[in-house]
Parts: sequence; C-alpha cells; structure tokens
Amino acid sequence: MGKLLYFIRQALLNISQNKLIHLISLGTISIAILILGVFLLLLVNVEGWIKNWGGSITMSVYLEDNLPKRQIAVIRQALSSREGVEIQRFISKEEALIELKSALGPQSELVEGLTRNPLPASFEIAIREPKTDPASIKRELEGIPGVVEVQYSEAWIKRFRGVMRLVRVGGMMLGGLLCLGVLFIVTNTIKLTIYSRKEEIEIMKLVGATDWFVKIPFLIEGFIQGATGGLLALVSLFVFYLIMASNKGIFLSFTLLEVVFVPHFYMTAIVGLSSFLGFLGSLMAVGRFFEV
Amino acid sequence: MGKLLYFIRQALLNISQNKLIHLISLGTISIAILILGVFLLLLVNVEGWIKNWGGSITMSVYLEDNLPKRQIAVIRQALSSREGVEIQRFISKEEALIELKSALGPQSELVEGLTRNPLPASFEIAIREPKTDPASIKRELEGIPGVVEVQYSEAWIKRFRGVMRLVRVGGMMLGGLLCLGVLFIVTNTIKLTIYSRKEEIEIMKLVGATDWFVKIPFLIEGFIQGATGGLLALVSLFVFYLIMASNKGIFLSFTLLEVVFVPHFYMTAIVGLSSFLGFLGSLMAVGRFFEV
Amino acid sequence: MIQLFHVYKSFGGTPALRDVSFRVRKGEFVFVTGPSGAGKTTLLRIMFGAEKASSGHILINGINLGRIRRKQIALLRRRIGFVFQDFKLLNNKTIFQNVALALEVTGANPSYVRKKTRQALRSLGLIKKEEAYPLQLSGGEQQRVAIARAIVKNPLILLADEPTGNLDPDLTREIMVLFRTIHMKGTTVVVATHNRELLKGTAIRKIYLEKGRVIKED
Amino acid sequence: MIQLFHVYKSFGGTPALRDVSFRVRKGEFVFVTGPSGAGKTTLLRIMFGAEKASSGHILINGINLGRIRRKQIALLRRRIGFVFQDFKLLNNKTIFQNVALALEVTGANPSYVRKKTRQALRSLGLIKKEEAYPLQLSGGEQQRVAIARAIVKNPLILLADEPTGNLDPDLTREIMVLFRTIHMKGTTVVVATHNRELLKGTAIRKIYLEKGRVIKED
Ligand SMILES: Nc1ncnc2c1ncn2[C@@H]1O[C@H](COP(=O)(O)OP(=O)(O)OP(=O)(O)O)[C@@H](O)[C@H]1O
Ligand SMILES: Nc1ncnc2c1ncn2[C@@H]1O[C@H](COP(=O)(O)OP(=O)(O)OP(=O)(O)O)[C@@H](O)[C@H]1O
Ligand SMILES: [Mg+2]
Ligand SMILES: [Mg+2]
Repeated sequence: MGKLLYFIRQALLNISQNKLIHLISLGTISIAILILGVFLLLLVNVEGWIKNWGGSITMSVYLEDNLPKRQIAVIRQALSSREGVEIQRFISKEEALIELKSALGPQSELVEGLTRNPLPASFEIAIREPKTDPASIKRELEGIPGVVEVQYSEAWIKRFRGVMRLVRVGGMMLGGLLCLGVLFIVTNTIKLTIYSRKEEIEIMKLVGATDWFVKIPFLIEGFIQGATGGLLALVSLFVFYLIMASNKGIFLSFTLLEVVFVPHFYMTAIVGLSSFLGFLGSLMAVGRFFEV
Repeated sequence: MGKLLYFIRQALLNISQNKLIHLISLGTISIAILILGVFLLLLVNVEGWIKNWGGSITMSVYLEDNLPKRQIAVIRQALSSREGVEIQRFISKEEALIELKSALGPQSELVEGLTRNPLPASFEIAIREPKTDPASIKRELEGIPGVVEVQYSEAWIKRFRGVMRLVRVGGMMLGGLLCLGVLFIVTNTIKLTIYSRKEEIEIMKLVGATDWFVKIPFLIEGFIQGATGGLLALVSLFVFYLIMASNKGIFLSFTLLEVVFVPHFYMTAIVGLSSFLGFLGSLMAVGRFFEV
Repeated sequence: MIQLFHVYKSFGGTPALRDVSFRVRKGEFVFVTGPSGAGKTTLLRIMFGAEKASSGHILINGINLGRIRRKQIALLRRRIGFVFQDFKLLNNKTIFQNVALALEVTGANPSYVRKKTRQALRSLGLIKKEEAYPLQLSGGEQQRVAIARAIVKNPLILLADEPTGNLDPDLTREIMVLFRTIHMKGTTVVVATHNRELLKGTAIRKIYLEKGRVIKED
Repeated sequence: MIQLFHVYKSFGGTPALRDVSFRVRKGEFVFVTGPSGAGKTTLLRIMFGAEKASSGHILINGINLGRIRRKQIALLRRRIGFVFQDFKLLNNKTIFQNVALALEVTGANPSYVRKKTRQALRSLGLIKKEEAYPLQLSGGEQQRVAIARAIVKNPLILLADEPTGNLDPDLTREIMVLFRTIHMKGTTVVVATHNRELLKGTAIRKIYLEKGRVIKED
C-alpha cells in the first residue's frame, strides 16, 4: 500500500519532470481519442435520426362506411390507448376524395365521372415501435370493430431496415478500424515518450532496481496519461456536442432533428479505453529496455 | 547543391541511426493520415451514391391521346437523342390504368365504374443532369409535338438537394476537424522524435554549427517522414478500397453501388499535406532548442 | 568475496579481457590499474553483472554470475556500490533524488532513506547542492554525487571506476580517506584508476592490466 | 587574444565567478587551476559563448561576446576548439562522424574533411576505432575523441577542460606534447585542470581560481 503510494508519487514526479514531452503526448492522445469520440457521437445521433425518421411506420386504418360519430370516437379511443400508436389525423370520406384528386394531378379526370364516393374514411397513425413486427400490429388493429383494413408499405420497411443495417455494420466496421488506429496512435505516442528515457531505465537497473520497480511508475505514468487524455477528449467532445446542438439549424436545414450526447456507457468506455491504451503502450515500450 | 545533398544524406543517416523511434513515429503518422484518407474515401463515395440515387430525376412525359405509332416513335427518338435523358419505359394507356388500379389497392373500386380510359400514355424518363434546372428541361420537352405535359416532383428535388448539402457541409466540417486533428497528431509525433534529440542539437551548436546547419537535416527528416507516412497511408487506403470494393455486396446489401477511389487531386493532397505536416512539426520542434 | 576464473570478454571480435583470473578476499582493498583501454572498466562491469563474460566464471560471495536470474542480479546490485566512470546520474532528478534512489530500490522506509541520503551527501560536501540537478554541478561535484550514491547503502562491496578523475588533489585525498573508512568497516573495495598519486607509496594490493591481460600484481 | 574585464557569473543567486579579469595574449599557453567547483568550467564556457556573463566584458580577438549575434557566435566557435569535461559526443554517430562534424559545419569539402579527420584520429591513436560509437569506447578513448574533435579544425584558440582526467600518465604526457605542438604552430591554448603532474615544473603561466575568484597567478 505504502509502496503503491510511492510508485504513484514517483509517476507524478516523472510527469512533472518531463512536462514538455508529457504535454505533447497528452495532446496527441486526447486528439486521437476525440476523433474516436466524434465518430461515436455522430454514429449515435445518425442512428437515432434514422430510427426516428424511418422507424415510425405510417399506417392507414380504413373504417367501415357510414359509421356513427360515436363509434368513430370509440375507435379513436381504442387506437390512441394502444401504446406506441400515435394518431396523426382523421381523414373523412370527402377529404379522402379531395386528396386523391390533388394527388392524381393531370389524371384527376379519372375521379370526375364518379357518382358516389367509393373511398373509405381512415385514421392515419404512426407506429413508434420499430422492433415489433408491423404485420402483427396490423392484425391486432384489424380486430377493432369498425375497422375494415390496415395498410402499410412493406417496401418502405425493408428499405429502412437496409439503411439501418448499413449504418450499423458500416459504423461498426469503421469504428473498429478507427479504434485500431487510435490504439496504435496512443500506444505509439506513449512509446515515444518512454524511449527518450531509455537511459533512465538503464541507470535504475544499475542501482539495483528490479524490473517491476522500474516498470510500475512507467505503467502508472502511461495510465495517468491515458486517463487524462481520455477525460480531456470527453470534455472536448461535450463542447463539440454543445456547438453542434446549438447550431444544428445551420447544417441540418431540412429537418428539425434532436442532437443527443453519447450515452454513459460510451463515456465510460472512452475514458476506460484511453487509460488502458496508455497502460498498454507503457507496458510494450518499457518491456524493450530490460536486457540490461 | 552539393550542400543540399549533404543535408539529405545527413537526414537519411539520422533516420537510420534512430530507426526505432522513426519507425514508431512513421506508424503513427501513416495511421493518422489513413484515418483522414478513409474519411475522404467515404465522403467521395457517399456523395457519389447520393448523386446517383437522387440526382437522376424521374419525369413522366404524357402524350396526346390516339397518336399514331409512327409519331410515338418520333417522340421516342427526340427524347433519347437529347443528352442526359434516358428513357426507362413506355407506358401505354392500358398499362397506365392497370398500374393505377394496383397502386390504389383497396380504393381501386374507384376505377371500376369508368366507361372510358381517361389516362394518357407516357414515357418515363430519367434525367442524369443534376446541375441543370429541371424546370427548363420540362419546358424544353413540352415543346416536342405530341407531348401534352411533363411532370416531376419538386419536393423530391428539394429533399435531395438538402441531403446533398447536409453531406457536403457536414463532410467539410468533419473533414476540417479531422484535418486539424491529424495536423496536431503528426506535428506532435515529429516533435516527440526530435525532443529526444535535444542534446544532439546542443552539441552541434557547440561545435560551431549555425542554426540552419542544424535545422535543415531535421526539416528534411520531418519532410521525409511525412512523405513516407503519406505514401504508406495512400497504399493502405488503396488496400482498404479494394477490400471495400470486393465486399460491397456484404454491407451495401440493398443497392448495387459502385465504389470509386479518391480522385487524383485528393491523392496528391494527402501526400502533400502529410509531407508538409512533417516539415512543419520539425520546424516547430527544432525552433525550441535554439537558445544555446 | 570475489573470484574470477579465466575470464574472457570480447566485443564483436575485439578482445577487452583475456584470461583474467584473480581473487579478492572479503574485506580486502584492491587497486586495478593500467593504461587507457586496458579493460579496467570492462572488468569492473563484469563483476557487477552489467556485462556478461564471453567465457570463464565470476563468483561474487559464492554466487556464479553466469548462472544468475535477472531478479537475483538486482538483489546482488543492492549490496554492491558502483561508482561509474561516466557517473550515470539521472539528469531530470535532483542530487538528493539520485542518491536516495539507491536506497529506495531496496524498499527502505522513507525516513531512513532521507537520513542516510543526507548523511552521504554531507560526507561528500554536497549537502548545499541537494536540490540541484546534475547538469547544474561542476564535473567534480557530479563525480562526488556518483560516489555518494555508491556508498549510501553501506555496500558489502564497493567498485569504483576512476572515482577521482575529476577531483583536485585535496578532494582526492579526502575520497581516499573515505574509502579507507568504509573499508575499515568491513566493505570489500576495488578501485580502478590510473592516478599515480593514489597508487604510490601505499601497501595496498595492485593489479596491473594491459590489453586485457593481468601483467603484474603487487 | 582573450580579454576578461571584471566578469561575474552567478547561477540563480549562487556566484560561480566573481570579478575575474585577465588577459591571454595571442599564441600564449595558460593553465587555469583550482579546486572542484572553483569555476574553471564556467570560465572556459564563458570564453566560448556557451554561457553569458552576468556582468563584465569578454573580448575574443577584439569581438565583444556580450554584443554578438547568434550567427556570429557560430562563426567564432568554428575557430575555437573546446574539449568538454563531459566530452559531449554524439552517441548515435561514429567516432569518425563525431570528429568530422567539427569540419562539416564549416562547409569544408568532403575529401578535405576525410583527410583531416583521419589525421586527427591517428594523432590520438584512435584510427582503429573510427567506426565505433562513443558508448563502445573506454573513458580515456572517449576523452581522446573529444580532443580530436577540438583540434581537427586547426583552431585559433584551444580551450581544454580537464582534458586528461580519464587518461593514464603516459597518455597524459602525449596529450601535453600534442598541445605544445599545436601551441607552437600559433594556437592560443587554455587548459583547465587540477592534475598536479601537468602543472608542476613547467614555466607555463597558471591562473589559480578559488570560489570564483582569481587568487593567484604565476
Ligand atoms: N560496449 C563496447 N563495445 C565495443 N567495444 C568496447 C565496449 N566497451 C569497451 N570496449 C573496448 O574494450 C576495450 C577496454 O575498454 P575499457 O572501458 O574496459 O577500458 P579501460 O581500462 O576502462 O580504459 P580507460 O582507462 O580509458 O577508461 C577498449 O578498447 C574499448 O574500446
Ligand atoms: N548550470 C549551472 N547551474 C547552477 N549552478 C552551476 C551551473 N554550472 C555550474 N554551477 C555551479 O558553479 C560552480 C562552479 O562550477 P564549475 O563547473 O565552473 O566548477 P569547476 O571549477 O569546473 O569544477 P570541477 O573541477 O569540479 O569541474 C559550482 O559550484 C557549480 O555547482
Ligand atoms: Mg574505463
Ligand atoms: Mg569543471
């Protein structure tokens, strides 16, 4: 215990006695980790946006003709009481016809010749439950009395799932590569800070220090550097997030998207990874100089 | 001239005499540049895909009723001879009705009561000229005899332009940040390799070397390191590209997209940037030790 | 006790020691002398386990250095004080920290380390410089720090390689008195030097090296 | 010609030189001596422009070191040979490269550099070691490399700081002969040392320093 304290003191002393080098390497480490962090932040947000945008399937719930107002209210009640369903609007038979006309555009002649309105009234609802199978929701809603049919676009869902998969798989692959790169940069940087102290290691061994006596302060140093770098990166990432969140109007012009920060788990992971890499880098670098 | 040769020889000698440190820093530099390269590669491709996917506006060219086959052939000729236009298919009046029916789904009753087919025949064409204003193309094509009207979706074009702008602005911002990060990492790494040689600089000054005599080999060293790192990164990027291109089926499942490599300009820029950063890093690092 | 049996050492072909055999008894005081490049430093470094002999055996207190494990070398070095010809001080640590290090590696407790370190620095006239860094010292001061670090742990064996090369005659005499005192307390002392003043007129045993061979003893 | 007028030097409060004034004529040979920490190294480094005087003036061949620009210092140093007490060799360059460096900085052409470097190494008995690195040499060999580097450029002034601390008496005599030869050819030589053997019985001028003051000259 007293020994650990000695080693920590020693590590802090070393850092303060090699300030310049440590500052430089700290800079490198935090920037590298920050790059990883920005990537994670974007991934988390893009996933969120896509989920939000494509994950809310729109369904049309067609009603029987000539339902009394009271029963329509009952159906509305039934729909909105179901979790995950959000009623967007009610389209009466008349509105349906008007909409169809405008949608058909120059082909709207088609509708002119009609004697009676063949279109059903409907509720347009959004389902915010991307995990449940839409087919089962459809079946469930079709069980409500007064509902004739529920429609949604299979093609859309497929495409959405494809995009999600692309973002996930691509994100994971890129993230993995980026992780490897950052791992490499951080450990290399730590190595460089240690290689310049080759002589120090040699001298310590010459005065009778065991391998571990020499190594431990270096490992603690690496760990401290990594941890500090990780924390710095996290703080910078938060600043980046704030800037992004307050300026989203500028570059996310066409939709009002929410910007969220990376979840706690990632925050811990970033600092943890950074500390671990610092430690690992020291371990690898120090190992080289033990042939004295 | 002979002097420059001397300095280059000196720089190469220094590199070979500090092999380990130079290898480590070379690794860091190429990885950092590679990260930037992968980002550029993705940006170039994503931009390409989006352009490809949204850039080809689909237009419907509606024809007058009861045109003789011969005149339809003339119109087809006129359309396909125009550059940037690609005829995707011809939809006859009958086909149009069938399609409408299936599109209307449960509302297809609507069509049942018709006595005559009110739908016009049409060509569906794709315009692969995202820069020209679609409205002027519309006007131009409406001038062809036998064409009644040309339709396209304004909303779609707006949305597409929004996505393009998002990707461009976002890409530039991220790329800029990434560039800054890489700049920082590369110069810092070079600094670390030089700081461990503080003594060397001091001694050279003590034997009567002028500032520039000491500096130049370091600057050349930094430049060589940067250039080598940049080239290595480019080669790795190409490998990455080949892997991506040959496995695109796996993660780009839902469309068959072409993967292209970064254009020549970017390739030059990558190596140039890297070399410049190596040079700059040396310059900044060496400057510090001239108070002897 | 130090025993060498037919020790050879060559660095990539060029021999630095050839068939060196001798024995230093426990508590003995020995000089090793010879011209520049004779192999004095190499000999001392081999006795310290800092260099491996190409062939032959070295026994320190009965321990064969050729068969020793790394961890044991560290333990052995804690009982051997070594004054390096090139000092080998840590430039980014203060004088105090440099000397204290030799005790800290043994796991001694901080207050003991502090007391002993101060005492060693005082005996070498360096107490005023304890907070200075090696590069802020004169050559002779640095050499004395190296000596302080070697003696601070009360070593069983003291190996001193040219310990007075940067010292003036008065200090040289003082250092010799110090070594004698340490020797009196039972430490085995081996000093490599070409300082004639150190050697002359003493009854102390001298080993003469030349081109890696022992050419004379008296 | 070297002139010092009331030179003071202190390092953060502690004085290393106090009111030092003297004059070394062109082509003179001077010893600077005094106990460890007296200020010999500091004095030589000040004459070399490696350290700035806290006050006072130093003139080298009429050039005031206090008013000189950086570029000029480099030019001056090319004409001054300096043997550093701690050698200051580049450990990652060979002996040959270390010595050649002193000529290369002057922009001399490669074949001249090669010839002169070999010659200097030969005169110090180091030609066999030219491809070795400093850490592969004995202390005395390293010191001779430092001397070779100082004399290779035929300096106008040679400043040698304890140049024989790691050399045996025979080599010490050889080096002194070498310095005398260089001196004969017109070089001004200043040697800082506490080696009594160097000093005794010569008619050469000696400056005695103690605690930063000139206490005696003879
Ligand atoms: N690491 C090494 N690699 C190659 N050669 C070496 C090495 N160490 C020493 N030598 C050579 O071995 C020989 C003996 O060196 P050593 O340092 O033992 O001499 P020394 O007696 O201590 O000399 P000095 O009095 O000059 O210090 C020298 O010729 C030296 O060049
Ligand atoms: N850079 C420095 N910072 C602080 N103090 C210094 C510095 N250089 C020298 N000193 C101090 O100045 C005094 C004179 O040092 P100097 O090296 O000139 O002595 P010296 O005469 O060469 O001694 P030696 O014979 O031991 O080499 C010493 O007390 C030393 O500690
Ligand atoms: Mg030696
Ligand atoms: Mg000195």
